[in-house]
Amino acid sequence: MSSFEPLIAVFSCHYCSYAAADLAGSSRIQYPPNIRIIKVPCTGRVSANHILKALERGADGVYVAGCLEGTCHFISGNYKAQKRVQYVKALLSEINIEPERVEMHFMSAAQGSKFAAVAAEMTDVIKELGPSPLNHSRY
Amino acid sequence: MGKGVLVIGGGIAGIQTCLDLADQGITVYLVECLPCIGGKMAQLDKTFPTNDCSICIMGPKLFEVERHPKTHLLAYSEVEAVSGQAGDFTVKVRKKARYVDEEKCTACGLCAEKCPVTLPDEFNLGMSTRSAIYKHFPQGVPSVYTIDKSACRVFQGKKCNICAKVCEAKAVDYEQEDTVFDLNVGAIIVAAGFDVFEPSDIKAYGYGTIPDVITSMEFERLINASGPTGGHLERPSSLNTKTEVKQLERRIRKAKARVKSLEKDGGRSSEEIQETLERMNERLAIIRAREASLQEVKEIAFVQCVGSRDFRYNRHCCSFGCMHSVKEAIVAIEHSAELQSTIFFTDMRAYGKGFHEYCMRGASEYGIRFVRGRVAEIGQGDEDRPFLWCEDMETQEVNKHPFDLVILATACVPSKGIEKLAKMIGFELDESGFVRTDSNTPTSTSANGVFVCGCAQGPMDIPSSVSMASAAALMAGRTLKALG
Amino acid sequence: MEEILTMVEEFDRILVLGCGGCTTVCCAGGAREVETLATLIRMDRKQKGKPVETLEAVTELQCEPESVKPILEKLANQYDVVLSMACGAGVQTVAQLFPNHNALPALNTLFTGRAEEHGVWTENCLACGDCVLWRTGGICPVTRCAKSLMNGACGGASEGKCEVSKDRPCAWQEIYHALKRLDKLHYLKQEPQVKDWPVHPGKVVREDLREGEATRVD
Amino acid sequence: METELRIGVFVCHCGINIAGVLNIEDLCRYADTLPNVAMVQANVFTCAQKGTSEIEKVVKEQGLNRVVVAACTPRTHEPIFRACCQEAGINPYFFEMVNIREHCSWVHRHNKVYAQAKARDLIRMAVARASFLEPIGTFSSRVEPKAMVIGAGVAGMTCALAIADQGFEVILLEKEVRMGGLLRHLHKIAPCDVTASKLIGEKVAAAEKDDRVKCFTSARVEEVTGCIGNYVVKFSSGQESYTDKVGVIVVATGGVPLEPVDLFNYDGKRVITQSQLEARLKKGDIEAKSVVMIQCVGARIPERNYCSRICCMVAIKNSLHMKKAVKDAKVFVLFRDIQAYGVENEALFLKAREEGVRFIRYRLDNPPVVEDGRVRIYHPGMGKEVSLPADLVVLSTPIVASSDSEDLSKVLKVPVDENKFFLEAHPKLSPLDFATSGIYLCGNARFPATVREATYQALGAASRASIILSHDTIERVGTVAAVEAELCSGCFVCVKVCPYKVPRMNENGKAEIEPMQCQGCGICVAECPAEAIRFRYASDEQITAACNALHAPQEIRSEN
Repeated sequence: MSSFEPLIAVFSCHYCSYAAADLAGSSRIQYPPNIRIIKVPCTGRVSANHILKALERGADGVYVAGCLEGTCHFISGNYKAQKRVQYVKALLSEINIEPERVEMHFMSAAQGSKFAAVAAEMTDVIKELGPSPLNHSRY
Repeated sequence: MGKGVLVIGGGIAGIQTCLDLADQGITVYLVECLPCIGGKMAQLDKTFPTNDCSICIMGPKLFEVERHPKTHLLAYSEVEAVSGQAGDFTVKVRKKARYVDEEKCTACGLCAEKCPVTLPDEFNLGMSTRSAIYKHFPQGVPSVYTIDKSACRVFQGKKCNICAKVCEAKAVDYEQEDTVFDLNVGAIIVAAGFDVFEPSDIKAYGYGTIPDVITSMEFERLINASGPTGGHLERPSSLNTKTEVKQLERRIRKAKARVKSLEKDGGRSSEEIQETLERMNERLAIIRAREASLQEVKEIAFVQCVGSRDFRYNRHCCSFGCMHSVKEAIVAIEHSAELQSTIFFTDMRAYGKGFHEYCMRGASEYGIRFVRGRVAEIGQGDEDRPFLWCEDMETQEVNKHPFDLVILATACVPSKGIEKLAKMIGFELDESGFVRTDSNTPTSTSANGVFVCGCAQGPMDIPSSVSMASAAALMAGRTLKALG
Repeated sequence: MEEILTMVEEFDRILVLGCGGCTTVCCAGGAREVETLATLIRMDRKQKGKPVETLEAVTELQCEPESVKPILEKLANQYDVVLSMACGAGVQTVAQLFPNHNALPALNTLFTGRAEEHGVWTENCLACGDCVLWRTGGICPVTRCAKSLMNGACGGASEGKCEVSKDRPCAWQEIYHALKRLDKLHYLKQEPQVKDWPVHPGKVVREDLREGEATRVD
Repeated sequence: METELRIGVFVCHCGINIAGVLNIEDLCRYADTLPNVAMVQANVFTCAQKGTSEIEKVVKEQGLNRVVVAACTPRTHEPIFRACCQEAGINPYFFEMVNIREHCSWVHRHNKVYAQAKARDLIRMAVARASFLEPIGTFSSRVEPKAMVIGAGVAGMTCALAIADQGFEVILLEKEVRMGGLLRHLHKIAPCDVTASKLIGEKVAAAEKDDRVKCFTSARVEEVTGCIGNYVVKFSSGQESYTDKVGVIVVATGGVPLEPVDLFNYDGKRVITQSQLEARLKKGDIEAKSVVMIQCVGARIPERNYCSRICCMVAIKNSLHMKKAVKDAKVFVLFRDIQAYGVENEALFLKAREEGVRFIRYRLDNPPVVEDGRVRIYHPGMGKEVSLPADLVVLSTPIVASSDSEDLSKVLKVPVDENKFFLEAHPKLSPLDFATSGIYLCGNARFPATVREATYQALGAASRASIILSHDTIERVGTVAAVEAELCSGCFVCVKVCPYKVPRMNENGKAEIEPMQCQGCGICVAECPAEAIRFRYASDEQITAACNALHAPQEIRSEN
């Protein structure tokens, strides 16, 4: 299965993690091309259904990248997102899908290298877990 | 309130005061002598203490100045004469000819590619070259090309016209003339900024003779993505070696081609060309060897107060030198992790918001070494790497420190055009050559209806310039209301 | 979740029916939760290689037949089973109205609760049918006292906390403080009262509201 | 409502930044196959004038009603393309940008095959999202031509007088019983040696005389609601309390010198602070022969990690006055780094040394020791410890945020930094604005500042405020959430969950969101159990469409 290239959906907030992705870009920090960024005004905008929908439509992993604790442009959006990610992890384990497929990450607009590191780390984690059980049909 | 306000100088101060006035519904004429607005801040790579990329945070403002309905951007223009008094000034402005029609030019850059002339690029402080038809800097506003009359072959009587032929938009027009016109304004704001002190006067520092001793502005261009090396940090000496290799290779190719053509048509005497060819090849081999032995920049030194706090040159402090060097040290280490930066300073002046914490982080996270002491002399050691003599005032030892690169934090001196402006408009300068103001009315000059903001009034950092620019906008608006 | 999955195992076309009333207010059965449940079921079945078709709808009030009828009729033959995310009353309304489709409960209805804060609901009323809150300073001993004593504390509390668990305040001590605050302490001195527990299942009839003529009461 | 969807996709070379890694023609061919795409075009620099005018021309010619640009980061370039769509005659929010530079070509240079596949996915997701874009208009509301300035120190008063001069009414609040702030206690102001009380006296008189400025002393702000253009402020002055509507608010609450409790055994008699020295200089009863000043007392230390900017200059000024007040007095200044920045300050620093003030450097890890009648310090020049005679020891303490700055920050819902100074929108380019529009700041409330800096910051804040006040209406973009009444079951979730407390329950039990106040974060939209809140800027349909387009069914992921 070494040729398995996971598809990972990322919910990035406009003010912090999207800016961190830009900084990773402008500093030319290379990271695996498995992530697909969906921009939202704030990670607080991401609901449990969005994460589930992404998994159902073919993502092998999903992570929500919000601002560092206490620096969210909208004060508490990132905490809300963290809670919803925990809720989705609980739901996933109930239908025996590995909860590690969904993760919450925090980074500031200045942490380009952290954005790249998280992208690489998540790619490895999902590679470890193999394709999502929902996508068996494709392999 | 029909009349508008004239703003002289298109740096960050000029831009902010222009936008504040325009947003209040007042017509503003912004005059900038260079082809594009942006001033010194546009030449910076990053800004302290947030490490934002300078042109990224400034870009939107440049666009706004050009697009705002109430602003008239007069780039590549100069103020020639000013008459009248507060509430009713008549200003003669000369808009220098760009020999390119600003409406038609789409800044596609084809002309610059094809132009045969190459000369040092002022924006990159001479470390890279540009052509006779050029754009001041990639993100510059107005985004149009300009022909440098002194360098263009057409104006030296030669038949060239390549750029006119290549230009799809037919924007090039050699017959264009300077236009001179009068503006009637109610108030004037001087935002002429500052100049960087020319450190070659200080013989002891060897600037100009030792290639690896550069000013902090030059370093900003070296690490900038749109700079001469595309952001890759290299010692100027290795840069020169590389360009020398390229030039030699080009000359050798040309010589070989001539030798071939000579042999082809009847083998006339090509011996002396043969000799120059051998000599050039030997020279090339030597330089290639030197190029191979060049290594990456490992040790950088920052020398503070170069030409400032110094009786022989400028008594005043440049206000931002310390912070500028700490930022450059941090950005350099971000470029290549194993790099070591050392700052030689007298007083670490980190007095602004977040500044001290920024320096502490520089020391703890980035391992910047701070040595308190005035650098006495800079010389060239083995493999012509620069070294500097300095007395460490903490330990009283005087010793020699070798470095790969030495960066001089040069003084902030009044811009050269300020005397001319002062005579023309009639405001006084203080003994250091900056615009004289009173601390109760910090933006009012001695001339009624004429205001000042930014470094034209004295060395200051960007937040102070921006705040003072808004203040000057208010005072100008008030003059218009009262007298305009 | 396990329970629900086994419940709907044999069905291929499921209507997940939310309710816009109480279960939406307590974030258990609104349009969002319907979508979540439907997605989870689809994902689970897809894993098991038995894909399923899900329909999602929300009634205004599932305990009110008039609000349920139009929706179910509109989707008449597009589903084999109704998985209702209403309270028990809602599920039974659907079951009665449409006997040939079984109505499966997606939620375990716990209690009529009170929202202490966003996301925290506590049981405060057991619908015991004989309210004593007027004499207990607004604190219900039936639900808040572990033994539902009606006439005073059992004495097992320590530092104001019930012997049952540390973080549960003793209802009667709270009632004492409340009455002291309202200076109605004399209520405690009244002779003990017996609770008139109602007969379940209760039924309430308001003749004045019902259709048809009024039954003559002479 | 809308005729058939016609999406235009513009793929940018961005010189070699994108084209160097990605095959632009392949992206264009692929984009052409996507649903609802009417036209695809590539150009070398989409953001240059040539690119935008090209988009305008094509949108008009081909009758496009959605635009997707695949280029660089929307954070800097979205406004440019939005304006271009507006000029082309379509709603600026019928525009979707996908970043194939910073998020693709620049970071996946080494495996071009996957970078190309990723770019195709990103474009497909953008086109899918574009099909669900909704028009967003702007709405305007009236601006109350009145300002409120909180704090009547030199900054607050200068700002209030400046705004009044522009012709607007000003409400000036001062916490203390009398106006004037710190300057009331100071003796002289460097560098032009104006007596502080005269300077501030003039301003107080002007403020009281100017009928456009309404001054309230011992005042406190109780509650602030509303938003830019019409803030409703409840404040009390003494016993009475008032409610008033203002268009803008300026925070000029200043700061206070730190009381150096148990530092260098401070006793307020023989070991005093600079402000106490100024009070004595003002009264003229000073006769200490030998004075030792100590800088950075309680500043530039881990707990208070900032330099308070002005205490060096205050010390230098006072040392000069000491020299004048007491004949051949000996004055020592023990410093770590003298912050005499700029032209005037450096000149004054020079003058002090010429007058014989002795400056001795000390290190943080080896501070001077204050004893009875003398101060012991390690003198780096001499390499040994010296003891200086000290009839008087003066401690230069930093300006710290006033104690109630945190409460005011809660009332105004504006942030403070770790040292409790108010946090401006951008430290470099908008130092006088708050992130919340319509509220401005100046003077020590932002960060310690000299009188000259406080003055031009105050004038600057007045200018920023006049921008709003000079227009009688203000435009707001409609990227906000809105409740659909018929779906709402009145469950109060949005009211509880909104970080800005914007949603309200209206009289018929349905939630309502005031468009002017909503910040557009979308937290309530994702929390509402009835999914009753519409958010045109990032609607559920758009996000779901992006998820659906994550992976194209017919394209097998593992081809490499």
